[in-house]
Amino acid sequence: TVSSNSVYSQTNSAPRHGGHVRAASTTGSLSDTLDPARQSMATDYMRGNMFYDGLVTLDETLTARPALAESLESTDFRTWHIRLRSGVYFHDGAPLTSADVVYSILRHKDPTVGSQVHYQAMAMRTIRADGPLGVIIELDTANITFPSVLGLTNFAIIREGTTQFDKANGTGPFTCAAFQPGVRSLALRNANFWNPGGVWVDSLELISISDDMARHNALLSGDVDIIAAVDPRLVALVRKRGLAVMESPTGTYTNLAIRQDVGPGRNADFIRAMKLLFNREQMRDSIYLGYCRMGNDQPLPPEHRDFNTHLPQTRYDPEQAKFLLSRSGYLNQSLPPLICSPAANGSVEMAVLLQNDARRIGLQLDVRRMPADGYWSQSWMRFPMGFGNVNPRASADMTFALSFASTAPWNESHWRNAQFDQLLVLSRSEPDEAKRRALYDDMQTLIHTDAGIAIPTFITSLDGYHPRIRGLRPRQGGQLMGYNFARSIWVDETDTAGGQP
Amino acid sequence: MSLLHPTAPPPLISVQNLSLTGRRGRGPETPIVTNVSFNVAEGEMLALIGESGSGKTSIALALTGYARQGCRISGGTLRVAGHDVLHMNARELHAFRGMTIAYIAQNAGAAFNPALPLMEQVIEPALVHHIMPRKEAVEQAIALFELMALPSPHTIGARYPHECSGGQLQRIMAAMALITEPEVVIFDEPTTALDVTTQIEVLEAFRLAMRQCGFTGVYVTHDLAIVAQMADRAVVLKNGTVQEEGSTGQILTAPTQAYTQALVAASEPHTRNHDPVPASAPLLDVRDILVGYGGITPEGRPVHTILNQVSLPVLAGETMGIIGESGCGKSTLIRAIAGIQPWSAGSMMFEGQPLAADINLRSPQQRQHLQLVAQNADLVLNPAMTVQATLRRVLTFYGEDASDNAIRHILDMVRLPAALASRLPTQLSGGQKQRVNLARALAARPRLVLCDEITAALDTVVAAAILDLMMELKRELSLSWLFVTHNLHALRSVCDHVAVLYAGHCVEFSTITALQTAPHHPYARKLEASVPEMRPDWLDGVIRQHGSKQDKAGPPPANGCCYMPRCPMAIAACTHTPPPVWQAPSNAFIACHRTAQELS
Amino acid sequence: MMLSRPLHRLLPLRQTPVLLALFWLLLAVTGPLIAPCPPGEVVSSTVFAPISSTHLLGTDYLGRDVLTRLLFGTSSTVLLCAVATVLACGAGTFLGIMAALKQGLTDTLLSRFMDGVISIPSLLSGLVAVATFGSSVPVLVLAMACIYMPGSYRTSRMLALSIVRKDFILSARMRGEKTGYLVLREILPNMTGPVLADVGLRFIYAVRLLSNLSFLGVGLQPPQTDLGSLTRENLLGLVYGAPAVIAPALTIAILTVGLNLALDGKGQRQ
Amino acid sequence: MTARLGEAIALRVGASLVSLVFVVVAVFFITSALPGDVAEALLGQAATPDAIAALRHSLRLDQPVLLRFAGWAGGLLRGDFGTSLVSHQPVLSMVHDRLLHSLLLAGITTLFAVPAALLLGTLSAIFRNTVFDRTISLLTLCVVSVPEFLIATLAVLVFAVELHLLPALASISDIHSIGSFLAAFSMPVATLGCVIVGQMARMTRAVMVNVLSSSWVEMAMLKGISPAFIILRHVLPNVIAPLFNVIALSLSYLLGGVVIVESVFHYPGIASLMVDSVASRDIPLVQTCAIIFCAAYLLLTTLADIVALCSSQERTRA
Ligand SMILES: Nc1ncnc2c1ncn2[C@@H]1O[C@H](COP(=O)(O)OP(=O)(O)OP(=O)(O)O)[C@@H](O)[C@H]1O
Ligand SMILES: Nc1ncnc2c1ncn2[C@@H]1O[C@H](COP(=O)(O)OP(=O)(O)OP(=O)(O)O)[C@@H](O)[C@H]1O
Ligand SMILES: [Mg+2]
Ligand SMILES: [Mg+2]
Repeated sequence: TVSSNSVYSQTNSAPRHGGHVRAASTTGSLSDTLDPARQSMATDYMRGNMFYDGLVTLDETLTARPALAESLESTDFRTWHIRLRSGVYFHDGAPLTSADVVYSILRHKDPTVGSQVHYQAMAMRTIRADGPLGVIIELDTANITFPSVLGLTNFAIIREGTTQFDKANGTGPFTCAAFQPGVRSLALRNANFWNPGGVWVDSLELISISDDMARHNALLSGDVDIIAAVDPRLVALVRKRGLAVMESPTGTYTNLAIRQDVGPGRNADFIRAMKLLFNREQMRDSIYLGYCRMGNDQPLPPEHRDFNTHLPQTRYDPEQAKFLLSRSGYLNQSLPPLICSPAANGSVEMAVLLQNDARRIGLQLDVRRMPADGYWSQSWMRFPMGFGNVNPRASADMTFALSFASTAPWNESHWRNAQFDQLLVLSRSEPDEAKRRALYDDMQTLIHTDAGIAIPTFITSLDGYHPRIRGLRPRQGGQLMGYNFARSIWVDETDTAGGQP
Repeated sequence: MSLLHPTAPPPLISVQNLSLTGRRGRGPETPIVTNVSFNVAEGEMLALIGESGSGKTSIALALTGYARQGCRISGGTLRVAGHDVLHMNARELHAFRGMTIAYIAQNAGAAFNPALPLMEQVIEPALVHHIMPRKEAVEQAIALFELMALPSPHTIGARYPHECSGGQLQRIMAAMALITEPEVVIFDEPTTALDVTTQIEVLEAFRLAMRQCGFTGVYVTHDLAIVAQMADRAVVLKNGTVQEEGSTGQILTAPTQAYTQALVAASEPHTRNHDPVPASAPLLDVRDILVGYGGITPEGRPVHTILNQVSLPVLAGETMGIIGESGCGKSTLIRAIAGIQPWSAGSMMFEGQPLAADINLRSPQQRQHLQLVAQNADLVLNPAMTVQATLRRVLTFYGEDASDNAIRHILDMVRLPAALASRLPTQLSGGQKQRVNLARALAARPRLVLCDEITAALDTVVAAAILDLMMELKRELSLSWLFVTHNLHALRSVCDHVAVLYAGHCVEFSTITALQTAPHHPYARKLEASVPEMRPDWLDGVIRQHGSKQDKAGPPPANGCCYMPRCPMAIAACTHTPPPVWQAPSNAFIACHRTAQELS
Repeated sequence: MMLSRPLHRLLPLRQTPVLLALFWLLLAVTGPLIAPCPPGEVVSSTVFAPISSTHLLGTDYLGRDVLTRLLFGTSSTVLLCAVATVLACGAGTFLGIMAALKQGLTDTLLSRFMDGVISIPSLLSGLVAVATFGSSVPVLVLAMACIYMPGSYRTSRMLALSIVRKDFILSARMRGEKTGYLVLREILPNMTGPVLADVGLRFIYAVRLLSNLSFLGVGLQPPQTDLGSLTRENLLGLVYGAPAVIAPALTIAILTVGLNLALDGKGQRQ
Repeated sequence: MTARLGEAIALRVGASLVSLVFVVVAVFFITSALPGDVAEALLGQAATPDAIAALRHSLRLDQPVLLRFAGWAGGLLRGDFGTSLVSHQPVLSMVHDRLLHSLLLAGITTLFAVPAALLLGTLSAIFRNTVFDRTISLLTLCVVSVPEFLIATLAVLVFAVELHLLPALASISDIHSIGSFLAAFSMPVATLGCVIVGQMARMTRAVMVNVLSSSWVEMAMLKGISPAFIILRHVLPNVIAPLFNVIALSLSYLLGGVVIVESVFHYPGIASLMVDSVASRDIPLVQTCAIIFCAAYLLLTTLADIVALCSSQERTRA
């Protein structure tokens, strides 16, 4: 269903400097922050990417590419030697040194900072400077995919000693001219940016409009040039009005997690039956109107380079589900409620469809919709059956390590599988690409068959923009070029069509 | 204005076949007035007489081209001073009203805007019709205030409506009507709510104004004695139709229609109370009661004393009358007895038991045996409850039989048809409401009924019927009544004993027979003289006798006789010594410094 | 008249507001029974489908039958909001009249308390109630009732203040009537008009609050739904003029406006 | 007499302060009772038990509720509203701009809505039970009953998306001229107006009908005074107090009740700040917003009551 991207991004003319762009993302609140450690929302990531750089950056296929780091090297995949780019300056004029990097990464280990990547940082045993432009990071265990970890937006590099974040002081392509949490941020092009081909527009205003209709209206009326998350239902309309929609196949998924340590999830038949009860085609067509890819109950999307192509697709099979349910004895039992929330994109709709399909085979499911705020801390992973929503991770390894390893903090189904854990350890020090892929295939198979996770679809991210905005390309990392659109876009002032295709 | 005919001048007001209809809420239209025709010649005063609800006010309003909310002028022609009232547009009507025709409303207290000073309202007609500049209008108003014998005419205009008495407001309203020198003035029962002494002052003021300004008038009233004083001709209305029309003399002395005859007959004073009351221990004994408003001074007296050392014994089976001018404290006394007005000194006994000042501390039996019938039946009946619901509640509350039959019986007692039982108060006439009110008191099977001016707002026929009823019930149920009024006729016809109140003091207490014979307290004499009579020359006589402008009284002396400032017979002692109470040969008790001979 | 009392008792049934309320109640009870499809069923692959013979009101944003959803939504909106409004206005009116009647300390304390409650934003109170006691229909109804009670209290207290001074209340008090009787039988019938108008307005607010709560995720649980949420979840359909958004909005309007007009009429007649 | 009035006003104001204290205490414990706290909200999906515990400790959330309340209330008495737990900025400075924006929006709306409502209400009271009255009544009811997000969205669709007359967003930062000011505010003000005018007009009508049927209005008409003059000169002084009450009730809604309008038009007001702060469990901020709403409400109603006291005082002056 992934149709060709809009013609506008394909017109190939050379990027030009200049122009003011206004972009609207979805979420925005008081907790918007300029502190890279605490960024957790799409808007935060986009803003962070405007002002800060990481040591590495992830490209369209989530491959780590050097950024502030010129090179990352390791022989045992435990001790990593990082060489920093020289001639990089912070917005306040100070040069980038290894002390800044050490400070930036060590911060995440301090729990009072409230870092989103505290867990990942704890896996780094030591971080120390090695000369003014050298940094050595020693990990607890070997990890061949460690560079992708550093590609996480949260690991952006800040000036040593920064504790106040009312202004952003990074090395990024834009300087921060204004920042009002929950309202807007204004970025001006950084004239001293180290990468001359890395930024084009003069200024960029980022606002967040959480009301769906209002965000679309802002684009349609020309109040903003770019919006994130076009609703599938409005794609046709947006295109009809001469605006473009970019489709990015991302690994974002909304999943049902059935806990395997309590309740019906202890029964494998029950889990299997629930997976079979997902009418994936229908979910694809009615929730996402085709703007998604079918999921196969394992966390890697079809276009992922480590995707297991041999696994048979789970399909909607109510008869088999009914059989399994009656065999497990849960068909006529009262089940724990199905927890969902607007916080987990599409979960309420999925729950409703699942409930209806369950009703048809005589299974009574209670759907309990939770408020969006507090969902992740209060409901997620706390109930026997509940929906979650996972953004694409930087690598397959990270996905497995954070969400499926027995000790993983976000092991939603509380799945314990020794074989899987062993495969994970093996894969982390396997330098051979092909062998590692084989290990990954096995791990995906284990998740597909054993874990209490049903992943019906991978969501295609849709972003709308005015055709005079050029340079947008889909990336697997997330909406609006993996939240990093600010560096690529440029304004084609010659396009005066103003919405007329 | 109109062509003057050499022989018969055309009437200034000409009403032909006037019909008015009204509609309550979403109900059907019902006729209020049908086919009314009459003429008024220039300079003439026409009286509209009739029972309450017969459409007098509606006709009067129609003369100004106005119909109340929900009402409509449905037919006929109206010509007033050359204007075709029913065919004027809004602008012409505004110019017509207040300028050519002025209206003096029935209830002056409600007809003034409470938020504006009186002077503003009085000169308003002159200003909106651009008759004179503001300064001149104020001067004119002050002149009219003087004409109306208002106290301190130069400053009274700065007061707000609530700062003036009803009689004063009525006169100020007249000034407001006259300020534009209109050709026609309509008086809608201007003195009904006033006591007799004030009534004389107001009537006198009207007289003067009529002489000076020479307008044509329509005078609405149900008091025939006043008609005799004020009007040249009269129209009698009943149920919205004209019963009779003629000169005042003819209507009052030789009425041809049955209804008019009844009206005239009912206004003749006659005694209803025939049987003397056997002497017994008093049923209610009020002793030295002291009532006031406001806080309590350090000496333990209220700031504003209303009732001062009043004592009243009410015997079982008798009717005790209380008379006095407006504001003398009649209602306050009744309220104190009823237990809703605390008193600061004195005591009361009822049926041999002490009566607590607070109704909540009284025994249920005392509450049941002492019933109040208040002055304004409109306010005392719950507008949302039907007659039978009201009565049934009283019956069930006191544990009596509350069947339909019992209710019918009680309605029968007050001579109301049983069909009325399911009506709401708004669907009843004034007289009917007052009877329901009475019925409610009777439903409690009381021993003593307190009546606060229950006939004041009723026309003579209905009032007479209520008085008859009271006496009948007194005989049948051996009830006692405490009857408050300012109508001396009514008092004479029903009471056994009479107390005359003035400014919170009981100035005279006598039997009804003693009331017929001298001597009397000067105030009682004045009251007597103020009761209007049917003689056409009565008013002139009274004015001549008293001299005009009576309301010049200053405040009463702190320690002397309360009536001193107005007393024509005051002596030096009156200013500093409280008057002694002595018993006259007629057995009346009188509080005065003068002797019996001097007062005779 | 007196003899035909049983008939008389049936008389209120002929009044427009009662008839209207009965109609909506009937619809509320039978709606889910006559709905053409199950409420969660996806019946079409087109979302925001226009009116057609198979789907009388088209389909919603997931391709479900709008008529079905509308019948279910009307049912719960009418029932929940009616109960909440009746509770709120019942308690508020009673307390308001009582405060006016008793005056003094009772009045002051009650009024200040109600002022405090009223000034806490209603969404916050709703959130908290549901978060603390869990999301169930009784909790929702009670929360809505508590949120709207102070408003009703204020209105009825103001109305009652002028009535309690009237002489007929005095005469009932002189008889020694209890507070309950005074409030319910003597005072209340004299302010039915304005009180009913107030009830109508509060009903509108309740409908609105219910949809806002649903939007925040603390309202009715799927597949139950209410009219406000139906409008909101299909809002995107507005650009296509889809019946999915117009139908519930219209239903709200017809429901609340009709009821209010009828109640107004009732008030005017008094 | 004025001393008595002063006493009554002082009593009324004191009573309002009591309500305010009640609300402050209630809101604190209400928000504390909400499941989750700011630490969990901050960490979101990334929360691990030890990270939460450490963050909680650093924000002093592990202290007992009463202690925290005492600390916060103590600061309040010293005029310190505290620091936001989320942004670590003084709450007052965070609220300041948002409050000004909200007041601006509320002010402009008041400027248009109150006269419109009074006019509509008065006209339908004058022409009561006519076709005009019924039409106004129907219209106001419709406007009140249609959810405001629908009205706002429809307005945006028509005026911004289709006609390109007005901007879809009311962004404060884009306002540079009178023209852009008018353009930015017209739709939010109109939407808010729809919500409050309907109700205000209905209540105004009720108040007016009451006064217009009094006999002194009838008398004024019989004096030949034109209806407009009667309304202005005679009726207005008598309805000031109840009308003020009507207006106060509606205006208090303009601060706290406009979340939807703020979010549809992306207008940075205080209502959305409050909702946000509840979502992130930023208790000092929630508290401050609640105090502001409550104070605004109490201020308005107390003012209304004082107006009523004064005007009734005028009438009972003897
Ligand atoms: N809107 C209305 N619809 C129907 N009948 C009405 C309406 N308004 C008044 N009436 C009736 O019209 C009749 C005439 O009223 P009007 O006030 O003219 O009487 P009145 O003779 O002045 O009585 P009163 O002596 O009590 O002043 C009364 O019976 C009254 O009940
Ligand atoms: N609540 C009150 N506070 C202060 N003064 C009052 C109050 N009620 C009545 N008064 C005054 O007490 C006096 C006596 O009033 P009361 O009602 O007893 O007079 P009344 O003799 O019944 O007069 P009317 O014939 O007008 O009914 C009047 O001067 C009145 O102004
Ligand atoms: Mg009359
Ligand atoms: Mg009296």
